[in-house]
Amino acid sequence: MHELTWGMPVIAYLFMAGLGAGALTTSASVLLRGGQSGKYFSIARYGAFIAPIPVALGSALLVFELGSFQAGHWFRFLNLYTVINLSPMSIGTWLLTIFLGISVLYAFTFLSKDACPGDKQDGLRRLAAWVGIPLGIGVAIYTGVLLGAMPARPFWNSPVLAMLFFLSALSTGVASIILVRALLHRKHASAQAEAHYHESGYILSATDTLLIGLELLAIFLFLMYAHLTIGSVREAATVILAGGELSVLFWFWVVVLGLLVPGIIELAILVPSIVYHRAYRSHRVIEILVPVVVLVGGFMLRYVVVIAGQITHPIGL
Amino acid sequence: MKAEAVKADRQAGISRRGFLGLCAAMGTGAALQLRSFKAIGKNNDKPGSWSRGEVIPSTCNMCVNRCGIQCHVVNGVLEKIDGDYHNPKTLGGTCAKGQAGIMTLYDPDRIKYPLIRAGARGEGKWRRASWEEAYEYVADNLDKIMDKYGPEGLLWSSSTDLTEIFFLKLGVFLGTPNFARHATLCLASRNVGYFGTMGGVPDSDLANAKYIIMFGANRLESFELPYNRDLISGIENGAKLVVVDPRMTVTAAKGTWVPIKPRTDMALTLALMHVLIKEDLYDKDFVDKLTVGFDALKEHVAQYSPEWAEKETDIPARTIVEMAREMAVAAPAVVVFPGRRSSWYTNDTQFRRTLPMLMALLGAFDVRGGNFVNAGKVKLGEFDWEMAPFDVAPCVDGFDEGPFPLAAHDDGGYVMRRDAIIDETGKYPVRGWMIYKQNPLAAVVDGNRTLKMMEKMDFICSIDVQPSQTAWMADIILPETTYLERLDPIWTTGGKVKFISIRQPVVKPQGEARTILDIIKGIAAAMDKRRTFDPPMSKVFDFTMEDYVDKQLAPLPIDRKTLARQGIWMPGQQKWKLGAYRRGEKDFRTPSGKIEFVSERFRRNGYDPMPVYEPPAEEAGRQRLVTGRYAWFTHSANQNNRWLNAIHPENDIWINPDVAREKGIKDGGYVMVRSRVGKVKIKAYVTPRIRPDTVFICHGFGTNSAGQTTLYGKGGADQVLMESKADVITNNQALHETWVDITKV
Amino acid sequence: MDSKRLLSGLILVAFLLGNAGISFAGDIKPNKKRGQVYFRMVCTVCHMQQAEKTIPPSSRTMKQWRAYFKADKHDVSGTTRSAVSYYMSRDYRVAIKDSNKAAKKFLKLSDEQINADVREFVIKGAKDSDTPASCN
Amino acid sequence: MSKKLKTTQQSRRGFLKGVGAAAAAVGASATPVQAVAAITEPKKRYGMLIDTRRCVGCHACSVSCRSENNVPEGKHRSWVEYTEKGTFPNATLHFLPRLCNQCSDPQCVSVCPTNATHIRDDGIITVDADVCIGCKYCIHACPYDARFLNPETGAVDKCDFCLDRLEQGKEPACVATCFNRARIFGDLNDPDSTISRMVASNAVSVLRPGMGTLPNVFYIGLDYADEHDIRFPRQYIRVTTHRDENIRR
Repeated sequence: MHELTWGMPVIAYLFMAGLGAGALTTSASVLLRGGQSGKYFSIARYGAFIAPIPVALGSALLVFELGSFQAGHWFRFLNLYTVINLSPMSIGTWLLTIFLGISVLYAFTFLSKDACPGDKQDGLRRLAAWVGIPLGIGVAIYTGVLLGAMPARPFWNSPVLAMLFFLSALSTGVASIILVRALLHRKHASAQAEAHYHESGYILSATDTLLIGLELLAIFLFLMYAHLTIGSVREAATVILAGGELSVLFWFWVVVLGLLVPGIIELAILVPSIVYHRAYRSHRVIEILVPVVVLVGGFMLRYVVVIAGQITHPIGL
Repeated sequence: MKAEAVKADRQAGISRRGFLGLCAAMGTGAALQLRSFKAIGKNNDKPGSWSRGEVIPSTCNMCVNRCGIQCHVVNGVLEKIDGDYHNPKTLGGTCAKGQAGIMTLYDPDRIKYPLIRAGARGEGKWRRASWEEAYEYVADNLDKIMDKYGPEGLLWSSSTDLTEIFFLKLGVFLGTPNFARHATLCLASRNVGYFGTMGGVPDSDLANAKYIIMFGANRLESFELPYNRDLISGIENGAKLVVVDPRMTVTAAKGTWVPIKPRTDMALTLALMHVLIKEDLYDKDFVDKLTVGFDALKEHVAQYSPEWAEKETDIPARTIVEMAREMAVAAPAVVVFPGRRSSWYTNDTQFRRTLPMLMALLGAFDVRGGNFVNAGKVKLGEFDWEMAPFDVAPCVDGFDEGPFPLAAHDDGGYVMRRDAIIDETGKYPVRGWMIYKQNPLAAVVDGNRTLKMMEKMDFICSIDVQPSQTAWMADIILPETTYLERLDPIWTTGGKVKFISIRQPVVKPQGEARTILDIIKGIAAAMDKRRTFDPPMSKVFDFTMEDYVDKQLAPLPIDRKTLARQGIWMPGQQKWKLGAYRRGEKDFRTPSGKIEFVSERFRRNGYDPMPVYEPPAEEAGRQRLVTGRYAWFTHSANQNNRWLNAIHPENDIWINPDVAREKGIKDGGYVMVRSRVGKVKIKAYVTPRIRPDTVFICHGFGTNSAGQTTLYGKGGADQVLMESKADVITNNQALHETWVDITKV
Repeated sequence: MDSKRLLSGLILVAFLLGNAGISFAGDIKPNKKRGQVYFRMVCTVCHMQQAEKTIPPSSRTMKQWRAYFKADKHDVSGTTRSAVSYYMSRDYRVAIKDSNKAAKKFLKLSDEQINADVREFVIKGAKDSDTPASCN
Repeated sequence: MSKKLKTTQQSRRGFLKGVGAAAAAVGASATPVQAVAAITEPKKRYGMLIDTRRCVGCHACSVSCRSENNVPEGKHRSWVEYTEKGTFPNATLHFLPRLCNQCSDPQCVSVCPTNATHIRDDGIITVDADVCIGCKYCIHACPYDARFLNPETGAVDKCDFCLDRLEQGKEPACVATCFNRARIFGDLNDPDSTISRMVASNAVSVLRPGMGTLPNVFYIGLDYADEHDIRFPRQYIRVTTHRDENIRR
């Protein structure tokens, strides 16, 4: 058995990097696809401010977790920048570094209080957004590739994992925007601003619901493949199936609490809008509760996956 | 040439790294290309850090077999021990224990200064003393006891080793008759059994044998390297190894395991002889020429049929017959392995007698692939000791006078002696105990009773390197040097090859540890101040170890310095070949000069002249406790060695799965093991490698010494459970005569 | 022929009686340990030096040793003193006392005592005894 | 397995011979020294053959390795696993000495983000402790649990066939100390070496061939069971790794 060489810092990092990448991707997409109109600009702004913080924190955690750092070689992690190779971690390092730069730049463009579409930062902002989207996607996906690249880890060794992490990253990114937005929301004086708020809330909720659905699909595919195949992967998957060590964590925390509960709640609120074309209105409590649950679910997903990968092994000699 | 290449390569590596940095700046496009560079690899792998300074040959002492080692010392620190390639025993290898010698040397638990007890016995409160104070303390106490009870009020315990002689001589010169040595804790019954039948214990040509039968001998876990290597080679060369043992040891795993019911081994050997004789498979020529009493044996074993043995031993009659036939086919290249630690059952000596008998029937002696008498040793010079007083009192228990006429009386016997001391049934009281290189508290059956004997003692002195169980209960601990810090007497040995080897200091002693000779000198000088001896004690020990070694080497064409340089020396001519007994050039050291199926010596002393089988007592619902060791532990000596302890930090009790299921015991769960004399809490190891009626505990755990920080609090002690039973002919303690109850905790 | 045999027989009987007389004369209690020390320190050492061969007690049977002591013939070849008892005598001990610690130590003991001690030791250590003894 | 290896060897050597002169010129820009060295001296590929029939599970190798390489307590470069199977009285016990397999296609190397882990010319995979950042990625990538983080250096550590000894012409510590001669060490590219002859003349196998790592540590007499199989026993199986107990489930 391996020791659990990747512990909480790594799990937290995977979650936070995904969150940040998701937030930036969402923000930039919203900005480029409609933020210009001003309606969704605030969403883009929230996302832009959120994005660099968890990524920077997560990266710092990662550095603290490094063996060299713990042994007192504080700056040895800079060796990462002397090399570039096909190791997912090397790619990830560069991606992350550039991402951090871009996301800070991107956030900077939103910094002034009266930032609005078409101000003098607009060109830079749009450029950063264009660069930020692929970077965000890259950072979100690479965390899955990082784990999925190794046959020695049958639980991780699945292409679906990268997709799952990507979807979860976007989902948690969106959720973080919803949460921050709901927390910082003050009741608008004008009815139009209030309507704008709810309209943009609809976009976020709809996106989140869609992502949750896709996540469920990815999990289904992940388990399906694991179950249909034979050998190491199948045996490894049993840790999250009924009776496995992590089954409760996985099914309750990740699937039910992190996906089904928020999915159903959001769906329940969305259905009137979609089917009857009623104006979307969400309650503030729900706008806080749902993203919190999604974030918890996203964290637990990383937790279960990272732990499961480390306690399972290829079978046979 | 090579160094240059490495250097150039390193430079290449550095320049390449600069190159890589450049590429990094160029972006990911270069990544694919760079992958191919990685395969070339860097070479800055600290070349040459394996320049292990000085290499000093010496002799290992992690167990008693004294392999040749080479010690790599850098700046006075021992960095690595390798096997000595020139030593015929090791041929460059050592076992795990030999490798871990460094950790015994640098053990943080080692005693580095003389310690005098400050609290109650066993409380663990010590105060550091100077050596002068320690010598005075020891001498004071010895003097007091000798005043009150005479020198016979002292008990002198030690185990066989090169330096034991100095410790023994101190006892001899003080005039105590009470020695308790290693033999009756180990192999006395085998020695006497073999001696009574063929005048000595033969060696075994395992490498060339076709059939090897071992009764409980666990050669692959209790090492003597040449045997180990030969046995494995023998198996590779096609020998069939049959191991008769109630548990599946590593040795049994490498051969055919015959899970015999404990204490019925004699039934098996008798039945094998029965088949050999009945089916006319024995070696008639050998039996005619070199044995006596065959007709009596034939008549005697007629009653022991395989069918009868099946009931006794649990081995199918068919298997017994097959074993006998296979042996007969392989004969004379059959090794009937004598075994070593034969402290098993109360009938052990008689059982051991059947082994050379079986061997004789197969004609498997003095022949390639069979048993043989080894090359003998290199003759060393004798040290010229002063004359010791000879008019000493008889032993406290009368061991040398009657009860065990066939035993080696100089070695004494623990079980009987302990009873005499505790119950005051001896001829006189014994109140002082000097212990060197022995751990009686762990080594002797019924540890609680040994503790009782300690309570009787006014004074206990332990000379040890670590706070062993016994040292922990002593009044004073004198720190001895380990084998890596001292010069020892020359050791001489003979297997197929005879040679001598030297044990010399490779590093400076840790702390204030002193060699045993220095310690003895100190005590002797302090004794001289208190009493008059003839000759004075300090005169007796007025020499250095170098003098002693020089005396030993005097008749040999080699001096100490040369030997120290080369580690071993062997005579150019190894006069040894097989066949001397068969050609009648040599006699067996028995009264008849032959292998004796019927022993007059035994008859004369009231024992059965031929081994007579008695069925063992049964205790339904209980298990018989057997003990033994793992390959990386020596007795109770190095369980506290951190490297060795790491392999197996806690011992456990082997329980058959059926028994475990019945008693609701889970693998890895704790159980309480109770015998008539003690109880032990220990982890369960549920395994099919042991008989349902037997449990096994690895010896040497469950220490009471908190000074052994690595070991303390781990595992359970087997000796606490064992009842005080001993072999009836030699008083060799019987370790496997205890029945235990196991319950889930 | 007959007379010769008779003569040797008579001598033998005489020796027997003589030895017995000596043995039983002073009610000597043989000390095996002392015998062992003397044997090893005196007999063995000399044998090793002179003949480079040891004479372990276990090389003969008890009967042979008894006969040997009775015969009191040390050496048939005639290079050394012929009587076994000489080597246990005080004269001999005095002769070697400077070079031999055992001889010096046991200087005061009677010839008969040492003789009995050694005899006891070799017989107890003979080949067919219970505990055959070697030289060292 | 061995067949496949042989073809790769031949092709490599053929390549070296054929392109030799050209390589000296072309390859000079990147690594002139190595290219020349490779041509003048045939490339070595060190490997080990472990004859489990001769192994008695005595742990001499484990302790020798610990002593030679200052392996921290609780970590293992080399260890021995006991595999126990069957029911009384038909039980068996097998021994499996383990170490880094020095794979020809190692994933630990391909996942290393700093190139601290690399394959040397002689096929030995080493970790450059000054470069390694201790990210532990390679620990996960290794299918053989052969790597660990050395808390003293902060770098990942593993068996390197006792490189320091090799450079002084000595066998690795585990090989030297194995008194039963269960381990054979040598150059797999030299057809006359003991190991090449043994590999050619015995039924050998490698650990986890399905991982595609092409190990250079070969075994004779491997048993199929492994510690991770315990969860799905078709019969009684117990594997004792003799590694730290607290990391075992």
